[in-house]
Amino acid sequence: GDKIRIATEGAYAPFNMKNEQGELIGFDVEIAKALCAEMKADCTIVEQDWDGMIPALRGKKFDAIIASMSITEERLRAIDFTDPYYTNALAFVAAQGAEFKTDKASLKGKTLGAQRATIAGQYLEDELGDIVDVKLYDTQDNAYLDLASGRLDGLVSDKFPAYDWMRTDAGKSYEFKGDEIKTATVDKIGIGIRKGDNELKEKFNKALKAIVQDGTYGKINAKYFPFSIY
Amino acid sequence: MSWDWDVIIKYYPKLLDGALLTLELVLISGFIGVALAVPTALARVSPNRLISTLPFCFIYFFRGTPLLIQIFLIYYGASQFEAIRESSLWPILKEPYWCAIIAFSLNTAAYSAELFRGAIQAIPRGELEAADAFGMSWFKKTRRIVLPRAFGIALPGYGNEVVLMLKSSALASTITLLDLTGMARTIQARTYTPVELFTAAGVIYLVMAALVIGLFRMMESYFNRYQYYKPPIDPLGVEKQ
Amino acid sequence: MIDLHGFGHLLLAGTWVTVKLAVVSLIVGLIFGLLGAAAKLSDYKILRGIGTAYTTLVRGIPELLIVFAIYFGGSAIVMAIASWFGYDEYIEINPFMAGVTALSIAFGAYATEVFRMAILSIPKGQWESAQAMGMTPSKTFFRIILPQVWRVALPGLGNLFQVLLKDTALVSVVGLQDIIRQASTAVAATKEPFTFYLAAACIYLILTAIATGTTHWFERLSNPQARYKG
Amino acid sequence: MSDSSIALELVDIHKSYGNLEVLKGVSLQAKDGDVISILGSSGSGKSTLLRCINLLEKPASGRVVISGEELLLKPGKNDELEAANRKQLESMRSRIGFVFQNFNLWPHKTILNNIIEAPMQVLGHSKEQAVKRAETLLKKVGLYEKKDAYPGNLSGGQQQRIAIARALAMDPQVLLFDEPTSALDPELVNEVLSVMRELAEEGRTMLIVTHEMRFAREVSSQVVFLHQGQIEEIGPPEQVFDNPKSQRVRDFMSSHV
Amino acid sequence: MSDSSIALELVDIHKSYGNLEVLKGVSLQAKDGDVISILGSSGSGKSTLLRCINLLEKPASGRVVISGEELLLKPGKNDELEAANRKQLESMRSRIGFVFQNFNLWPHKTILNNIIEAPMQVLGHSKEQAVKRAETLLKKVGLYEKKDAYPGNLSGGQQQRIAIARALAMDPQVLLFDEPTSALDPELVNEVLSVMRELAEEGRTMLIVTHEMRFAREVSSQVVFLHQGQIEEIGPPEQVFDNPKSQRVRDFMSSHV
Ligand SMILES: Nc1ncnc2c1ncn2[C@@H]1O[C@H](COP(=O)(O)OP(=O)(O)OP(=O)(O)O)[C@@H](O)[C@H]1O
Ligand SMILES: Nc1ncnc2c1ncn2[C@@H]1O[C@H](COP(=O)(O)OP(=O)(O)OP(=O)(O)O)[C@@H](O)[C@H]1O
Ligand SMILES: [Mg+2]
Ligand SMILES: [Mg+2]
Repeated sequence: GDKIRIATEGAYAPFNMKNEQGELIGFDVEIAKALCAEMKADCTIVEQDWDGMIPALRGKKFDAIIASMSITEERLRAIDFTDPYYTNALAFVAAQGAEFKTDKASLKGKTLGAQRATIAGQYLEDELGDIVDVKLYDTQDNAYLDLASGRLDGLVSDKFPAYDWMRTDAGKSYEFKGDEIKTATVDKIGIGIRKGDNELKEKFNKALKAIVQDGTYGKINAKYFPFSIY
Repeated sequence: MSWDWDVIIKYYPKLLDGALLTLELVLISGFIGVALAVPTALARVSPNRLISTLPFCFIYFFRGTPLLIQIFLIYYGASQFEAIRESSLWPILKEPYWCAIIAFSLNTAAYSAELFRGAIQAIPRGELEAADAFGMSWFKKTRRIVLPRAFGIALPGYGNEVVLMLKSSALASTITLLDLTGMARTIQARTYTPVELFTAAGVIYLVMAALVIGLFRMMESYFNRYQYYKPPIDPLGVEKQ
Repeated sequence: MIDLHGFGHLLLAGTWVTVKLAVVSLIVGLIFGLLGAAAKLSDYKILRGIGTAYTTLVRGIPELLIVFAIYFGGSAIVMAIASWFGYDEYIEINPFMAGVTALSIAFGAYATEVFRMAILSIPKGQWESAQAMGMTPSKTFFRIILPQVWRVALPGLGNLFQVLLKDTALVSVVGLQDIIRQASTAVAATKEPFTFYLAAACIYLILTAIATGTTHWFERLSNPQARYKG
Repeated sequence: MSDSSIALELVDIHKSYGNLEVLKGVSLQAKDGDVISILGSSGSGKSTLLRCINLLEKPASGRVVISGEELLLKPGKNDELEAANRKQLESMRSRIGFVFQNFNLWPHKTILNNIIEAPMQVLGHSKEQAVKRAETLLKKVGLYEKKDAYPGNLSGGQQQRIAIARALAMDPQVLLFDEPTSALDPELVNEVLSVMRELAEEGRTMLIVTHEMRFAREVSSQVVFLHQGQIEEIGPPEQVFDNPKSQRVRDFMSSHV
Repeated sequence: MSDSSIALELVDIHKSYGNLEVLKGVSLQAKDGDVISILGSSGSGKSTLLRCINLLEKPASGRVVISGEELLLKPGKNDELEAANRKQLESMRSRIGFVFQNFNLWPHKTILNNIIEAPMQVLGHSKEQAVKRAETLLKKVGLYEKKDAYPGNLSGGQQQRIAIARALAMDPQVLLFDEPTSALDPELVNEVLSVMRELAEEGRTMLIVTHEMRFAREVSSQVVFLHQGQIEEIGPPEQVFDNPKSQRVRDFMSSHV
């Protein structure tokens, strides 16, 4: 079949990460493999640092990004996306048993954190910026650490990676608070494609539909989350 | 992609705020760093093993590990311990600002101490013997002969260190500080104009670095003027007639 | 000791990448540094101008930018040329070469300053006595001046090498997996930042021990008269 | 030269560099107002002896007494003696002027600053006082107009005169000169000679390493001849120059017509 | 001294440091086998003159001719002349030996390596050849046993002898000595003197800056007296020493009894 090179970051558990052998694993990777199987394409999955991701795609170092990349206006100016392959949701996270209500009145005066340059970070700044002390972190992991250090009362985070974190030792004494957060724009995750590469984009879209329909997607989803993220 | 000037114009004041914090961090830690580096370097060149070992370890450790990890351990690491969170140091260690100052100061102190050590050892022995022969105390000799002379030798290397520190101060953004880099990142997350903002920030960094480099050039030509001396307009020639 | 969850060998692989990059860039960078210092100390205004522009510009802009410019800029140029001849595939610039180029350009700019001062600190009589015997300027430099320059320059160069060792992390954006990159992917997978950052710090300390030992040995070598006994 | 108390006494100084034994027990006494010339062939240990007096070199054994005060020594590294009391060493050194064979001026300071440095820092003189004295001395050595130059801008003889002025600025009781006229022309040698006579008349004690026999003969009250790390001959100039007992000294003197 | 072609000719050399005019037109001729002593008070420009000959200082104007070959000069920066042809300058320099007033030995090389460096690098001698010659010279100056020491380990006089040996190792046709005996004792001065006589007999030309009148008188065929940047008097030693025309020279000589 065709040769397709797909890049992922390898540092965003449980979507893409590395195992002890240095192999790329995770939800994104399994989806990528399923898509390739569906397309009967000959795929290689390569690792690429996040900062160089878009330039390298444009520079033809690889042909597609499957790295839990949100479809944003800004990125659409540089690259194209396929249809979304999952949808993100936001949630509050705080220590189990902590006094933490998610209505605005109770949040007032608290220190909340989020990862910079994410939907969560924007939500915090836009919706709660006036009433809480906002701290933005380079990585989600650093935000977790500061939650543990007590500098933060809670954080707003992508729900799925937080769910994964809560299953580790470090995160086991934390929980979601309140309901999923409703944001103005829905955070859709798609496959990044070079602009103008419409043929590949269509192939991916067709394959995506197919694996959702034949249940492959559902099986992969169930391996990681007990709820649907599509 | 089109170039968006409006973003730069609109957010320039904020970027400058960030630049100000960057400068503040560099200046304060620069001063603390030198204040620590001088005694460290002097202790390091001591012939006495007991005195020279501790500074050696200090220099070794802080030069040997990445600043990123140092900041990380001071800010996130220390706070993982109950004992520290309960201690009287917590009000300081709690603040990202002070954690950045501590990490930068110790880091630059180690690098500068190594430079000063080299410079001190490069002073010709005879010049030090001359000071000894006059009965200058160790302290006077150090203050009047060793340090000024070593300073002249170390200046360009120290200029490097300040420029490097200016740039590595961007790591402050990893502990939530809104320095120039932190500010640029935060703004671009909102405006989707990374190229414009990082270029603008880059230009500010370049200007700051150029200022530092220029300042060091001036200091060099002042402190090392003995290498460039040309005799003055001969006042005696006039007198003689 | 610390449990690396089987990621130890990845850290070692990262170490090898870091060491290779650092050592090769050091050698090339030293050459740049010597050339830069020669230019800055030259009698010719143009050369001095070039030297000053090199050190000011390269020291002024972030190293990451240099890496980007060389890698993506370089491959864009190569591909533009290739597509002119009708070849449209991705042409990869060897990431290692790109990394070495970028790091040595940066290292050279800093080394220029160190060399310049060290050269200035050699008494004028040392040049004169060589020239008075009819030695060519280059023989004078390499046989008489340079051996004495090391002693003054080594502490400064040692510092720069330490910085270089850590700057290899910048090269992860072009797909090279250095120590820090490996450590952070391990952190992402295991959620144990302290374990891996401490491990990385230990590796750096070992490398530093080797580097410090080498510098000290070299410093002693360049000051032979201290060793002479009767 | 009124009273004749002992200004400087060296007892059995030994010194080695590695396996090379340079001084093999040198003893010497100088009274107030004494001018002792030290002669000897190149490499015989003259500079080393001078440097041992103010402990710029650490002797292997021996004693140094200045104006009745003994320099306190204790065993240090490599079987060498070192000062037991830093303060005492510093205070003694401040009373001993030293002119180095290779001058050792501070290249980063102007000529004037080279001279006022030690009086201000060690003796605590005020700046005006130090500058005034420095300017007098600069005029005396004929280099007043070079006061703002740096050592690198001076000729050899000019540097040597600055080195002498720098030592004199400390107004020391004991002066050690290591070939103070090697770079000077005969006229200047005469001037240095007359300065030294003045100093001797003020009762100061001087040890002078020199190769200029005429100079040694005219200025010294005693002449010492060093040979193979020991004093081969010592005596008033007339004796050592004109009527030496030792064969070695006789050979040496005969080479100087 | 068989033939008397002109080995070295200086024509109207001018040199200033900033506004200080050090040489105000010095002209001089030396034939093969000539030994010219240059006298003058400290700071009169003797070193500067010597350094102008092989362009260590760049003169403001003037011509230098060595064995009939003129050193090609072109105007450079600051109104100074510079070499028009680097290769020519280097080849000329390799034929001119120079002994510096402050020696300028290379501190990172052993004594032996200091001496063999230039013959190997400039003249292309083999190592054995260079070492053999160096060892002969070291024995001649009495420092063979120091051949593995470093300059920092030597006494002043020893360093000076190495500097002389280093210059001789190049076997140059013209030799410029800047106070070559300032740090030497009378015995060694005599030895240097006899070495110079040998060299003169081989037909080599020497310019010697010196303060030792006896030395100048014994070795020179011509004596030059520099004063305020000009030649005040020139002539055979008998004339300049015993019967100088100039009052200045008479004063100078009278200070040397
Ligand atoms: N680099 C310099 N910059 C400025 N002035 C200088 C420099 N070198 C020498 N001079 C001045 O030029 C004059 C002549 O110096 P030069 O070294 O030629 O004297 P000299 O005759 O060799 O004296 P001496 O016998 O003391 O060695 C002196 O007044 C000196 O101060
Ligand atoms: N740092 C050193 N290391 C080893 N040997 C040394 C050192 N300094 C001096 N020497 C040796 O010690 C001996 C005495 O040296 P010193 O400088 O005292 O001689 P000097 O009598 O002053 O001679 P000169 O008249 O040539 O100055 C010499 O043989 C010299 O080579
Ligand atoms: Mg001596
Ligand atoms: Mg001179």
